Amino acid sequence: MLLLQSVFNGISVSSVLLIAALGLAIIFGLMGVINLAHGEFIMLGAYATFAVQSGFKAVLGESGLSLYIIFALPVAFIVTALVGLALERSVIRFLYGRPLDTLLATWGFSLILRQFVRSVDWSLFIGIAVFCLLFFGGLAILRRRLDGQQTRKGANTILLLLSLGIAIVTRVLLGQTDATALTKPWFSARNVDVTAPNWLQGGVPIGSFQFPFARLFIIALTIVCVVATYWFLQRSRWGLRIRAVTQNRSMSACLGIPTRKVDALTFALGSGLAGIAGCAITLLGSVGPNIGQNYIVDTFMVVVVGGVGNLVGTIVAALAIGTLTYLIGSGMFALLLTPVEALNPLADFFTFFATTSMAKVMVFALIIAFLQFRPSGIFPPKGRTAES
Amino acid sequence: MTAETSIGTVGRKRQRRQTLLMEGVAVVVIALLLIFAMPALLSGFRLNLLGRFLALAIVALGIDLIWGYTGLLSLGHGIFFALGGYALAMHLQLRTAEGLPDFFTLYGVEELPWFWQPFHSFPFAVVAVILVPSLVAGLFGYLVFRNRIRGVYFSILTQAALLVFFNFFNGQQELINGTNGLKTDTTEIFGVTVGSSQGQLVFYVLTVPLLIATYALCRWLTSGRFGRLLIALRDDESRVRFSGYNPTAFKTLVFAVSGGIAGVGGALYTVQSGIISPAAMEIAFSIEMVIWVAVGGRATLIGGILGALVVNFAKTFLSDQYPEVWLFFLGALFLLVVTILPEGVLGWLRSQGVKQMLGKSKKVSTYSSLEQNPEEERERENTEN
Amino acid sequence: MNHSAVASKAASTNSMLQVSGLNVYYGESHILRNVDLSVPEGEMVCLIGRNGVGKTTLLKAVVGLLPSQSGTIAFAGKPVTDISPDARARLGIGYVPQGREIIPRVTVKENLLLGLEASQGSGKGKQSIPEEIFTLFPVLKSMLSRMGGDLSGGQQQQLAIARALMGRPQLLVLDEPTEGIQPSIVMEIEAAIRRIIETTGVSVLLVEQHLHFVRQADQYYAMQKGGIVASGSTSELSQEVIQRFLAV
Amino acid sequence: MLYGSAGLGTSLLLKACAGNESANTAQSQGNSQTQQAASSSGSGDTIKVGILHSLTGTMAISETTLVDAEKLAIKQINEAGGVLGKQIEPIVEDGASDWPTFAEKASKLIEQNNVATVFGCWTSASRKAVLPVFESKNHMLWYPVQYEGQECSKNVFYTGAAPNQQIQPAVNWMLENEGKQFYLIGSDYVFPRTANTIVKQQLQAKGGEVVGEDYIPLGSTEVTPLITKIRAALPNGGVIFNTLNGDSNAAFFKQLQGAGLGPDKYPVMSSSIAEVEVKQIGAEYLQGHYAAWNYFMTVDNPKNQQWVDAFKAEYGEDRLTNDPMESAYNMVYLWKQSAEKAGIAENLEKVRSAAYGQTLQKAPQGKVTMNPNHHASQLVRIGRVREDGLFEIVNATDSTVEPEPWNEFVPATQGYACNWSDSNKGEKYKVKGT
Amino acid sequence: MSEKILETKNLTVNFDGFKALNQLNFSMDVGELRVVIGANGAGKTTFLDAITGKVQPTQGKALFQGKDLRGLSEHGIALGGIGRKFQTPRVYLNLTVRENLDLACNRHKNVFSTLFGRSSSSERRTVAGLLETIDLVAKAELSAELLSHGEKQRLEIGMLVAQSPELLLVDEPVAGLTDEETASVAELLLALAESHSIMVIEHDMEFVRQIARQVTVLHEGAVLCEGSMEEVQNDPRVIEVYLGEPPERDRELPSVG
Repeated sequence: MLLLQSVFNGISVSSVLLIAALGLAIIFGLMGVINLAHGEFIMLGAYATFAVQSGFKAVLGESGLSLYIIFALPVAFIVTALVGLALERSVIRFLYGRPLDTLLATWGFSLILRQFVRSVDWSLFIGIAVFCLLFFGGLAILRRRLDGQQTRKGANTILLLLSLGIAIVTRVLLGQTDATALTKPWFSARNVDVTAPNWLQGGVPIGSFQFPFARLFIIALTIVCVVATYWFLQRSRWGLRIRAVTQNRSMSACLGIPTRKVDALTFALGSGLAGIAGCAITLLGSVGPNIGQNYIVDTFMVVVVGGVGNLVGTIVAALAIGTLTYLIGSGMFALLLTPVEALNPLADFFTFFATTSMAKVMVFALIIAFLQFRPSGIFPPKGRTAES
Repeated sequence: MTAETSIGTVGRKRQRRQTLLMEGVAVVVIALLLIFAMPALLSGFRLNLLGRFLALAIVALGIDLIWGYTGLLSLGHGIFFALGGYALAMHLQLRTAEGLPDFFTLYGVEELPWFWQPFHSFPFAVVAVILVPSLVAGLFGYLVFRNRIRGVYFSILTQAALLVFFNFFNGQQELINGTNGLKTDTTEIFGVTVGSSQGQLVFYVLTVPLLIATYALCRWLTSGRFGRLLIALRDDESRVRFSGYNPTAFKTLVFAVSGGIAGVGGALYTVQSGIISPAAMEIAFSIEMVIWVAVGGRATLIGGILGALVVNFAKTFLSDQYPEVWLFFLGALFLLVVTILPEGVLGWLRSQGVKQMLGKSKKVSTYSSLEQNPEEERERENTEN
Repeated sequence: MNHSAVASKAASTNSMLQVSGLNVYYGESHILRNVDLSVPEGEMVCLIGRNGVGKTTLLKAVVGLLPSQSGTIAFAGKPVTDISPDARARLGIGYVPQGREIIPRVTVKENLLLGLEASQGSGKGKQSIPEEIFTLFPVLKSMLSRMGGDLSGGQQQQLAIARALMGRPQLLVLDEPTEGIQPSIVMEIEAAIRRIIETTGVSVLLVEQHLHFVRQADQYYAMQKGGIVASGSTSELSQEVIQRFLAV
Repeated sequence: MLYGSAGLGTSLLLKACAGNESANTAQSQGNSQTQQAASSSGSGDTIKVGILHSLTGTMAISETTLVDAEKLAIKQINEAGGVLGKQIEPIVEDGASDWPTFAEKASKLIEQNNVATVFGCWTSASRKAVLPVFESKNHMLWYPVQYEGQECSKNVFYTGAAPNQQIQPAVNWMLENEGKQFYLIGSDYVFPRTANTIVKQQLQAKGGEVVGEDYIPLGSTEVTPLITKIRAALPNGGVIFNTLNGDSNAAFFKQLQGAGLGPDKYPVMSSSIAEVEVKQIGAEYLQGHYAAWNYFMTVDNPKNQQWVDAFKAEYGEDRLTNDPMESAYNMVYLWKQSAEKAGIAENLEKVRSAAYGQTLQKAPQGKVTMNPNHHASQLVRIGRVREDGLFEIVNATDSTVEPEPWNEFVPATQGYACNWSDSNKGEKYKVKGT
Repeated sequence: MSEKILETKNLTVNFDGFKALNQLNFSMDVGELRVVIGANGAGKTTFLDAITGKVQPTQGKALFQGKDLRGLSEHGIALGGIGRKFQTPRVYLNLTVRENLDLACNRHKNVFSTLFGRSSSSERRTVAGLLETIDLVAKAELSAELLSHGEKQRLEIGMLVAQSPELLLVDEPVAGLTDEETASVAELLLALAESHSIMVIEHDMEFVRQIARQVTVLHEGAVLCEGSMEEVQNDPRVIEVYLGEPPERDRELPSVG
């Protein structure tokens, strides 16, 4: 019983880790981009879930709540995928091959996202819309009208400043009106409440133990996501393009594959998966502007340990790290060792680490130790590509 | 030919000595200004701010040393910063309390933990401020560099290490007072209360020469053969290896030095802000350190100092006036520096200068070229056009 | 033998590919120097020269993998100098690179399907591999589910050519298709290429060192030190030229 | 002054002038402390006060509600004529959930803005960080949140509950009504640790039993190991005593319910969950669990109704009030009364002395009195979460409970007390006869 | 029989099933200038990688002055006396020419002597002499990124020599160089050959002819043939590899050359 419970809990902890790391593994593994905003994409997914839930509440009343999560999943996916797409198009695409720069840029973006959900209201939204309209519209016009690199660059800068200025003025003017509808924050800095649908509350009792539905749902969702991702990458046409581009970018271009579109799509896919993860974690905890930060380091560890660009490695690493953290943190190791007299000192040792904080310390030490003999992760990329 | 070169060498030496002299004079003048003019001009509060930002500038120098010169982006310097701060704060704690520092009694700890014992000694604490972070950095660096983990993997691991230290310090209430951290303000040291305006002035004045000493150390490290080797490591580690140098040793050393510098900055910051807590090991703070250097300009040293001062004053100003805007601003700063101003303000000024002189821009690449696949790069450039 | 004369003559006829005044740098090294070259419609043009004289660079510039500092490349009368490789591929340039560049962890079938990317418009609908491909390269049929990277060199070469054909190109750019391949398969590949030209009327730009394959071409260009140093009809290809530009 | 408040009645004007005059005299006679403070704000027609909370970062979630409450109180006071006839001018600073920033902003408020007092902080860590600043500058902080006690600074007024006004009654009530076995969980920082130290001693003294104690990192949402441990150690009918803070609570309650452990099995008594948190987590997860506070939104008295209405009118119909907000609201009024009694807001010594014994007869929770030990006497209530997310008050003390900053259950502080009105006693003195 | 400076026995390197080197047996005498040629993909660069420790051989071993190189790190091998020049010039772009040479010249390559030691006068002389040899005296204080491609190639060769290795491995030193630059590199290598053992990998035949004494032809990861330029040129197997024709059909070829 204890064993079953441990296995289940280990897997459920791992599944959260895996679903959160999946998108990251794709973006990092296939594109070499360090996306520190991944946590914030998770957060966006959670907020999208909240928005969907609120919408259901408003339209259907409490009775509509039981189904919202089904709709929230695709919405969360699409919203975060779109934001990811915007990030890729506007910033990341200039930074390919400069992983450390992507790291800083995405961190900057994550700060903006965090503050965005705190202070977004209609006036800010309109301001941003005005900016996008002016800047990208202007860009499109300029592209048609102007030739020559030099003039275009200058015009772009002016356009950027101009549209930024107009947008800020718009926002400030709107912000000063008394219309609370415009200035009332959508989410505010407070945590928002996402309540799991009734059918996900409670669980399956087995013996004295109960398998929570929410956990089962997340495990199932993780499996679905992994399978779907696998299917998409292995079976679909775009998946084939993505694989081709990551394995041999220049040859893929020569075959007529639009590599830029593939980049954008890959990034959007990875971001979208983060959105789904965000939707999933609303079942476990609260939703606030900072929730993304809880996942970022752990998920990166999963990717590093798993080996870059390897789905199987990511799965194994998530299972290993999640289960270990759980076993150490819950004191299971210590519990298992105590009956054996000879191992008592070892049991004491594990008891010291049997809190969540200390389990993290221990797992990190293990990861460093692991990297001593497998520097490229469990499944290192093969062949010449592994060298520099 | 020998005659010619020897003349060349002598001329070069003289020139070098001259620039060095000029630099020295400039530094002394600035130092005197900081020490004597600023306390007269600024209110105690502003002076304290300046003092703390100068302490942060010390940290920025350390970051510049490893990032700007050696190409290692550490996202975990908060560890070393905090270790330095804790080392000094532990000593100050022991100075106040007759027996145990207050918080111990709160958690029912009756005996001073062993690792606190040596901190009774002031010289030990001062040495520990530098040495403890250095040793931690050195050990971590050795384990990582030995396996040729570099680039983003290194950054990610430093960040993970940061999180672990944060958890550890946060979790060990009985040992170091957990989240609350250690206070320093009310302690008396050599007859002066740390938190008093007199005490703060002393620490301010102390910060200036230490900043200069750190600057001198970094200048020394980065100017000679050693410094050139760091640049070589950054630009092409594999070439260095084939030239017969062992990169692990050099990187470990420079990481340890950088850690020690962060420790000094942390200690000075701690006494001037009155508290050190695990908050100094939050992820965001360590990444902010990086942005100071990026804003000022990598591999310039002065850029790091300026960046730390400018960004922090901007932070104080903006978060005063428009607290909501600060994160937007900081986020935009990251994006801006990476996309438009990758060489930082100083680097930009310099490259503009060079452009005027030579008619073409000088591209300073501060990343190891090996991280990029040249062919891919070219194809990208091509497709973007 | 005057190569500029030949070039101007070629320009006047209907040329599928027209390269003029092309300069390409690799970093700071000047790889191609003022290259002029033309591939007339329906003809096979062979580029000869020793290793490292810039043949591959020229082909890469033609397919768009390398940017040119100056000069123009026109494909079917349309300037393509500034467009990306994938757009050039969709215009109808099929490329069989040196070393085959088979996508290694993708099956043979998928590698072939990737070839379809270049033929625009055929996006929807079930993708299938035309039977001609298997008539040309029967060996591929039994290998469809193998990983591209697991094939032998000769099989990979056949796959690479088949993949390029999938996109129904108007110009086939072949970089040393017989390099490092067993003689028996070299024959097969040569025969296949000949048949492709006969049946599809595609223009071919070929880099080759095997002499008797070179002789199958209509025209040759000889390169040395990044420039075209001789050109003409292959029927006039003399021993002297061969000795000077090809032999060890 | 005269020009500034033209809209006010003559009587008010006169009174205001008188106040101003007295301030001036006080200034001329005052000690150095007074001069320092008065030279700043004495000249204007307003009194500056600092509000120091996290507007950004993790703690912004909670602390911004306090800013709302404090601003509402200031607005009401200003509308009623201000303090000593002067309008209160709040200066809001952002502590950014970062302890050194709190210290920095505290110095700024005191030195740059020359405020008359500061209202602020939420976490103990932030309070500990600013404490040295207030002590070294001999200034005044009003702190509105329940905390772990074991502190009694001359420069801080604590209007939240001391442990004996929240934790101890909560434990007593659970012991009497729910079960004898306790499992203690908390976020890993000073308040839960200290609180649990007290709870353990208390249970030992009263025949309860602690079967387990566990902490998770502040903000952590991975609580599965915790729930596993609780299930393993705590028999049916046992009680979970919860001092988790922030995001962890949502995770904990959601997953507790998912694991099939409802209030019928393990009732949870929480010390950091009030109306706002219930709403954020979702009432369905918390229904039937307990919390102990001095104030609940459901407190039934006209003053509370008035306050809640005023708050909703100001900030929106959907807004909730809770205990820390109520304390924050109260402390502004307590300061106002003290300043008025002292006759001068800028003389901190006088305001401090005047504060002792100040009573709000009609605070939303009932009667609140500031004691010489700088803590407030308050009522204690136990609430159970209802379906609508508000609390059903299941128990309330008849009269106010006197605060004990030095806890009687902690051996090191047993028998000590604090009294700042008596210069011989001060921060910590041994109570005779114990 | 003179002493062998480099010898490989059955050296095999396996990448993912692909044998980049296949039972390669090779040996080279002290003081020799050897040119290795071979078609693309013949394993030339992998050969250098295996000698310098960048890849570990799957089978077989490489002996340098009779010592097995297996298991040694790259910097260990470099310190042991093997210097390597890469295909594309790899110099430190942000350092001046002199600094580039000085770094390579440093005799004590551990951390502390690098930190505290100053360049000795003999080292300074070596650098000055090398600047002369590679003809970059005038540009000694320029940052290396301002050099032309050919100058960078020369600088890298100079850095190699500064290490004072026993054996120089030079990979395609004249790729992308003009005729004059090629000639100057050829001169440089010939001058260096006076005092060093050098292995050059190249496929510019003009250049090879200029410098070659002994030529090794690699083919599919193994040695195809070895001999003087003359012998190699006439070897039917080489002709086949290079021209793709059975030699009997081009019998007249040698007579023309």
